[in-house]
Amino acid sequence: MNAVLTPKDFATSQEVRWCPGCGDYAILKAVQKALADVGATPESTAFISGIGCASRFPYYVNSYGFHTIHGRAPALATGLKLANPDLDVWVVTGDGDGLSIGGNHLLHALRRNVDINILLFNNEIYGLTKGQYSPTSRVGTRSPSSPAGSLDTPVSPGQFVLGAGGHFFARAIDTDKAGMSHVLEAVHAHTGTAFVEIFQNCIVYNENVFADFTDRRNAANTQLHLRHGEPMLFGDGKGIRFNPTTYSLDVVDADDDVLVHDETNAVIARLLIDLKMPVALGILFRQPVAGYSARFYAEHPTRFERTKSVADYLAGPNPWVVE
Amino acid sequence: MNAVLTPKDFATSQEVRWCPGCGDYAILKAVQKALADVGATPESTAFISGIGCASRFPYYVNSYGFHTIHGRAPALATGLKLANPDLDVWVVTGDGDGLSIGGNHLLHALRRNVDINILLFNNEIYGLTKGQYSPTSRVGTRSPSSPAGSLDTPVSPGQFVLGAGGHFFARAIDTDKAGMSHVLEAVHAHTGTAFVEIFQNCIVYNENVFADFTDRRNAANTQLHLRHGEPMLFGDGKGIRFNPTTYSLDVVDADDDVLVHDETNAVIARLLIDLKMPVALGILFRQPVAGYSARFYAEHPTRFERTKSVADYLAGPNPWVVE
Amino acid sequence: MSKNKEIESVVVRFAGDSGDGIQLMGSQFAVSTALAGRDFATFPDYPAEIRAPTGTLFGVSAYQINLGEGPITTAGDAPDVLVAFNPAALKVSLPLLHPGSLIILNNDGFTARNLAKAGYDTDPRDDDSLANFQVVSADIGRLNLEAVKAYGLSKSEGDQCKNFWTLGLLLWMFNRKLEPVESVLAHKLRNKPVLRDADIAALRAGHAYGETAELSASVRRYHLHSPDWPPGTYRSITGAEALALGVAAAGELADRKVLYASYPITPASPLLHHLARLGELGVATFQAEDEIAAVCAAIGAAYGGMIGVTGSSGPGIALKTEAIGLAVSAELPLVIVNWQRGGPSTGLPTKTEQSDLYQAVYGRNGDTPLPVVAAATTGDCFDMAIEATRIALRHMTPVILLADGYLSNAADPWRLPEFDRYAKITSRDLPDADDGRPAQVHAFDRDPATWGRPWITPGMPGLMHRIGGLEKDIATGHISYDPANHQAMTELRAAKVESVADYIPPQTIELGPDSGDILVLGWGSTYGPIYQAALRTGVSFTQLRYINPLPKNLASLLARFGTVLVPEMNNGQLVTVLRDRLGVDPVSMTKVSGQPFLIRELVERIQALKSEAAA
Amino acid sequence: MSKNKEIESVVVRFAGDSGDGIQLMGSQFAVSTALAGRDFATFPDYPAEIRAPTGTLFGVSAYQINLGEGPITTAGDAPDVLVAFNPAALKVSLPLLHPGSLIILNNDGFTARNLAKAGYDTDPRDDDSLANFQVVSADIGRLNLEAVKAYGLSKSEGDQCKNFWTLGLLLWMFNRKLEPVESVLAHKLRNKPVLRDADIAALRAGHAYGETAELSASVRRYHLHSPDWPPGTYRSITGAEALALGVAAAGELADRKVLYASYPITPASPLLHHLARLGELGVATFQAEDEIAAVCAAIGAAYGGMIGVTGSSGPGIALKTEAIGLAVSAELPLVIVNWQRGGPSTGLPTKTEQSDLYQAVYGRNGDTPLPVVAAATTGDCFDMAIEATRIALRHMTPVILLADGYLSNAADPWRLPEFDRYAKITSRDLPDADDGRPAQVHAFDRDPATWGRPWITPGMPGLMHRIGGLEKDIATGHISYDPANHQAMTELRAAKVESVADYIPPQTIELGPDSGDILVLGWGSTYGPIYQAALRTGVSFTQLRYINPLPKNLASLLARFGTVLVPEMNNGQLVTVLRDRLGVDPVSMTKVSGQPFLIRELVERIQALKSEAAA
Ligand SMILES: Cc1ncc(C[n+]2csc(CCOP(=O)(O)OP(=O)(O)O)c2C)c(N)n1
Ligand SMILES: Cc1ncc(C[n+]2csc(CCOP(=O)(O)OP(=O)(O)O)c2C)c(N)n1
Ligand code: SF4
Ligand code: SF4
Ligand SMILES: [Mg+2]
Ligand SMILES: [Mg+2]
Repeated sequence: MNAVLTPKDFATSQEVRWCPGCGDYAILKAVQKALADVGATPESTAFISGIGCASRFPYYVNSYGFHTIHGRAPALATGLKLANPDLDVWVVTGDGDGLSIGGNHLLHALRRNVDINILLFNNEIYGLTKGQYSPTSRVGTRSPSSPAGSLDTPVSPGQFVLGAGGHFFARAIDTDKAGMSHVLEAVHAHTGTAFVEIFQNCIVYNENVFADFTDRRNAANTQLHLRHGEPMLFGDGKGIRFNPTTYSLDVVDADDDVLVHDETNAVIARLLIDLKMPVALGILFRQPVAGYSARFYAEHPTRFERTKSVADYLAGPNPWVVE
Repeated sequence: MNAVLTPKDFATSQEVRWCPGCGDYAILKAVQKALADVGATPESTAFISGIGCASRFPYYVNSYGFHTIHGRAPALATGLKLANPDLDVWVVTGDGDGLSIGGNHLLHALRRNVDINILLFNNEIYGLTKGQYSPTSRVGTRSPSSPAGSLDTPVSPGQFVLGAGGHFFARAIDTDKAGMSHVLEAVHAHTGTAFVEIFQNCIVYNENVFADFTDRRNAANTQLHLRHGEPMLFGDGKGIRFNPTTYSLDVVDADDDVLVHDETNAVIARLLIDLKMPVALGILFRQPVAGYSARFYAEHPTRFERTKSVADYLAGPNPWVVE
Repeated sequence: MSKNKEIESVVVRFAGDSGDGIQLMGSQFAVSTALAGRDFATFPDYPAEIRAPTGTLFGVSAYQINLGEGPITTAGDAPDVLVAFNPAALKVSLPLLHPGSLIILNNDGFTARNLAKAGYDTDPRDDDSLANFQVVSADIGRLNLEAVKAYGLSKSEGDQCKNFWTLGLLLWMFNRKLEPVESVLAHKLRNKPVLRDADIAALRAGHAYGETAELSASVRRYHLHSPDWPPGTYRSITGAEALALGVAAAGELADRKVLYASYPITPASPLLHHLARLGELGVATFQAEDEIAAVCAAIGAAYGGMIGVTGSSGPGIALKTEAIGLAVSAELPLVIVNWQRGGPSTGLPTKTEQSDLYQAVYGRNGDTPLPVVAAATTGDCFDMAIEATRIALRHMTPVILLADGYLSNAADPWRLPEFDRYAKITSRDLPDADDGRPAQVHAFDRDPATWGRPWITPGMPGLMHRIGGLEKDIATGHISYDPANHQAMTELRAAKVESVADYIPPQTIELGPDSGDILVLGWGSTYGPIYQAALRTGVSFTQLRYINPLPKNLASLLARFGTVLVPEMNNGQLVTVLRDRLGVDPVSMTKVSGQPFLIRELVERIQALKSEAAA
Repeated sequence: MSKNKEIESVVVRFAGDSGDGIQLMGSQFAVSTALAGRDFATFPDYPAEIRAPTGTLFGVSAYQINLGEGPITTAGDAPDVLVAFNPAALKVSLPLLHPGSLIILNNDGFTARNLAKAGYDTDPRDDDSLANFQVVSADIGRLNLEAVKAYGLSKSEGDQCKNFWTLGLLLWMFNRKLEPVESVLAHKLRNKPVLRDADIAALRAGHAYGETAELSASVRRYHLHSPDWPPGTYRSITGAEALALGVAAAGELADRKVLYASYPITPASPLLHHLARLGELGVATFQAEDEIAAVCAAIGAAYGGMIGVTGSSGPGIALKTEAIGLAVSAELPLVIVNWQRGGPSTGLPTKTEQSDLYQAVYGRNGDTPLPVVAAATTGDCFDMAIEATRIALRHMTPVILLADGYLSNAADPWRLPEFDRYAKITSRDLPDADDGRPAQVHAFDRDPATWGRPWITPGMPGLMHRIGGLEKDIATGHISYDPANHQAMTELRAAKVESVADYIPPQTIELGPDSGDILVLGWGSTYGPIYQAALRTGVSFTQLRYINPLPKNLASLLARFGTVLVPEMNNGQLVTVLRDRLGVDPVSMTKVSGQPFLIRELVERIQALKSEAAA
């Protein structure tokens, strides 16, 4: 823990290779700032990524970094975390890397609750391969591989995470500095798998796909910033209420009894995930429980310390001696 | 449609190779009966499986059958269904085949809503490989690969299915004839992906793991059989009620206002999935919407009929002629 | 002017930032060249980044085209004309040029910032570093903006037109009409009229700039003869386009629908993109969640009676190998296209290589042989797609078709084939369901000549049967653990692949005498440079299209030469196959730089062998 | 009695239903044999089904053991004594026997139903189908139930004891003490006292049955000499047990913890099961969601400084190949164990084969070479696990260790190695973080002798760097698309694997003269039968443990023989490697039946070669 580090200390000499104007730049800045703010150190931090524009991330952070193969970062990060539970292990992935080819590893990292921080840059497109639709692309997305519009119903990252048994789901917008740092600090503090969906603007292949709620000019009415224990208010005098007859969330006037955000409530979290307008941001769901890599050692009698030598084991149960 | 077929018409000459007393036998009988009951025909039915004891299933059904590779049945079935949307395509998988190695394909079959029927035989163990714990095994399961008890939090098939955007989730007990046929007929009638979790008893490696609620002697108090539009009653005079302050389901006396099962309600469905005692059985969630393979053709201008010849395409936009 | 004596041709290279529209300009120049009836070959060479930061060396995007009388089979070793939009583009391209070449520079790109980014301390236009070249530097940026200012575009929008301004200048140099390009533009941008008009204005301005004598003094204009091509209709085509049409053609020849199931990956994605537009030809595409799902969906489609095709590049093919083994075991037809790229691992995604041959021939668990074929040219991608499908259906086996990143992107003129002359594609006749034999036996009643089994598909009455990846009885098709049966099935699978050799054409000599001192044996996309090198050195040349099994006459053909040289864009993988299968030991020439062979490199090596032979 | 002249040994085969406890009985007999100080080799041969339906032919589970004076290196070709619990067991085993062998039958298994299931029209005990054999049929079922009735077990529970009744009888035949087996039982069943006492009662009853003269007339008892083994402590060990200890030993020798990440698959699972119990030796195990996750977790662990090991069989290894390529590119140490089984695809999961050699040596995309080693015997699994790890750490590369289903399950006596004599396992020294060079350069500062880079792991101050699967600059380790650099890196990766040859032992002759007419060259688990065949035919024999790279002296060694015979349990895969690497063309002998070679088969082939040589 080294409080004097600044965001600059987490920058590398490498030239950043994203398209000019890509949302990834803002995310990079926010992460570097958060690392400094939480007092992380480069040597005890590792960024593991798959393949994609998002996955270029590790090259630009002064820490240990591994740009692995497509979709496998959570599995590799699990092994790294088991090898060295003291590391801060961050996984950076994209909507294709994480939810298309990598879905199975995300599922199992989440249900095991491995102590890693997963940042999914969701731009609803395959950027690096030049713009095909992705598993989060909306129905009807026209792309080189879906010239007539895509058929597939997109997967909801939030519903997927909770369905997989995840204990932490948060959301932030690439360029929203405050929202990003609020979420990233919570991620760093969380035990177990923390998962963040970051709405990231791909200006080349999917420009402004999130503009309806990310546009600053109308943010107050389109964004619901959640804070645990605080009422769900947004816009001028609007709020969210649970409707027990329809089992859904209604937008109501602030004075009607508005829901107070309880981030441990999975029922409400799932309704918030599906809320179309306003879009729920911040920590939608959080239930800290002991993580897998911690338990892996804690629950093992010798914590895998070498307390005996192979020499003691060679003979087995029934040896015999020949003179 | 051929109403005169009997369960026997769906049996093959192949010697069934499961362990004596395995729950799979009962499931096989129930499926053969259901096929006859719904008027399926062997030639227009295909069973696709992965690898595992459960996945031996296709050899024993007189229909088209493909025993593929571990975890990949949903992907292969998707291709088959696209090739011939008129087929009844059934996927038979296990908790390991489907939720361990095959999790990603299940996820995407479900979110695409491919018109296939997925039967997951959940015995909470890897049977064919001699009894290692599986992704549905409870924490602390002792097995050859977890002699001190497994650490991993199990995945909940139901939560996974809904989290993946599935539109149909049902449950049945291998030996419960009535429950099985009720569910299987609904599965056959459903458009889109129908997913059934079948509690299957592996007498060799995980005997009686479900006994606490499958035991007939106490079934009335341990099983909640759901019927759309009917109140959630079980045992003698007990029922289920939604508690809007805790957002959970309470067991109450039948006379207190008991929930009426609405199979289209995802909020309640998720609470029912987590209900420990009684265990919710039958169709927990159903929302019929047009399936992927149907839309694949319906939404394509030529339905992929060959309306032109390659000869018409050879020249491209800018041909030139050499005399 | 090209230094090469035999051929009247010119090599032009466009280079700039990824954002400068280099690839578009290049391909438009190729279209114009095609419509002018000149032979040509192109080589798009772009960075892995989508839009690498402007002005950087690694961000340079280039498009090279070799045009003239022909036969032209490569994009050329050394540019005669270089168009460089900024210092980085100049710096990266300079080593390729030979003295005397013409360099056209965009002055407005030579800002202090860009010079610094390219690592130039002094402006190369001012020092003598360009002394050996003929340099024309124009204020392309400024002139272009003037040309388009009428259209009220933003500065950056207007700037986007400068590739057309430059194209106009080039078209003037090559005495080209503007109409064809203009009509292409008019169609492409029909929904963006303002941009269309601006681009056309820029194009005309660039052309006028040349015309109005300001250049004609310094720059010579090229009067290229048109090649004496066999009569026919021609088009410009990339390997990806040709392979897409070939897949559709295979479907038509087999009278079956096609499912192309794939997961995007460089450089395989263009095939998916092209096929996604061929629905009218009975081709459906499915973008799967990963490569494993893609190959499995293709197998499922094949099981259902469609022609199942999947495609990827090395890393994706690696993921497919388990499922490919299933298709071998289940005896189902399947075509797997591998657009090879630089390896290992993620390697060099946008660079070309031939290093997946081991994977194709040997890369599976178990004794799991399958046929492997390779496309030699962009046009050949059409025919080899048909051939691969023909083999898959005839023998009921997966077939791997090897192509590569070069073929995927490069464009060449292509004489349209007489499609009506292509033979239909068939598989073993279906059995009579009522002949009393069990369906399981029907399903595995193989043709002893091809070992292909009847392609019985779900939905057919009376023929219900079960298949899978466990070993099965050679006669009944039921699961069998019998040792002798496993031996027999292993031999059957080997015999099936060997039987393909009975149906493929014998290996023929492409160039040169059919016996002698030196034969150059290539495979895949090295056809172009080897052809030229052989032409210039007078040695014999043959290109392998069928790699497993090898053509039956290959051994005797090789035996007629003193030395066999095998150039490959890998570390010697075909040589392994030849040693293994034929017991020969050819001379290996390898290049693993992510770049195609230069004609020069091959000529030098062949000359060296010649002198050895002479000595 | 064994027909073989050289060796005083007896082959016993137990056969019955999967539910009869055959494997347990066999392994207990092996333990007793071991404790009696006799040499032996075993071969468990069980069906793919967990508990196949009783009485069926495919459901027969068998356990064969060859015991005696030794050297015994196989479970024997033909049983001298067969114990058959039912008609199916008899029918399946009969073809293996030679005339005069002793057959012990359980009358109670010969019900009409079982006879029918086995396809016997008449009871073989009544017709003359067993005429050539010495048959002892006892009411084992009934006698056993009497013996255990005191313990109030259910009929089916009581029946479960009959394998111990039979074991008792066998122990009597071989003059064995009961105590050792009883104490094993006492320990195994300490929590099930009733069952324990019942089993022991059955054991004693079977022994008494032999004793009480009812048999001694008809059955000869075996007095086997004990082998003259080198002094030392011995144990019975399977390949899976030995490999597990080897992995733990490698960790201890490298002074690092080990993570074994795997996904269950036959026949690899036993390694996972054994390692899961070695936590005290610094070994952790991780059961991943699939093989891809397993290899990636192992790579992650290696990246983190643990010894990363993963294991599977062919289909699972296929799924791992993409990630293995990443480890090659990232230059990380990794050990991949492949327990080969019958292929292709799911193939014959419980049968043994060597058909994944192509996959190991050539089965990756890109030019992606890696070292491949193979274990020859059960005990050798211990040493080769250490060797594989040693190579992985020294050269910073993934290493594939080939074993197979036979080795995984078979048990042999093993002389405990002097572990304190084993050399420590090391990797390149770590750099000084403060020597001014950038960490990225430190990370790729390779040892020119081994091309191993320093194993810098996250957590080390001042050495932060980035790695990945894209091609990297040979000096700085940064991403590089430079053509010349890719060429250099490709050559470096090849040179690294070649450099392994500088550290491995030269190939030596196991048996026979070190030059002559015939050399038999084997690899992997064929050691046992080849050893015997060579012994009996007097030809020379050598077994390859290092397959890629090959030992430097192999070429010259092979050159000293007129003919080299290469027997393999595949379709000739090592022969391909030898042709490729050495340009030699040995005689290939293949067997792909899922069964190990019989000594007889090898002897016949060698004799044939000899007469050819003589002729
Ligand atoms: C095994 C494999 N399959 C496919 C690819 C090609 N590929 C690279 S990145 C990518 C998808 C990128 O999309 P996403 O994860 O959303 O990242 P983005 O580029 O949008 O940030 C694909 C398909 C690959 N590199 N490896
Ligand atoms: C690629 C691959 N990995 C692993 C295996 C080994 N394997 C076969 S079945 C199985 C798991 C079976 O468990 P489950 O799906 O629950 O089926 P069950 O046997 O319990 O019915 C495994 C790990 C395999 N056959 N192929
Ligand atoms: S393609 Fe899109 S996601 Fe990728 S770098 Fe460019 S803008 Fe960013
Ligand atoms: S192992 Fe279990 S699941 Fe498999 S067949 Fe036997 S009882 Fe059924
Ligand atoms: Mg994306
Ligand atoms: Mg299971």
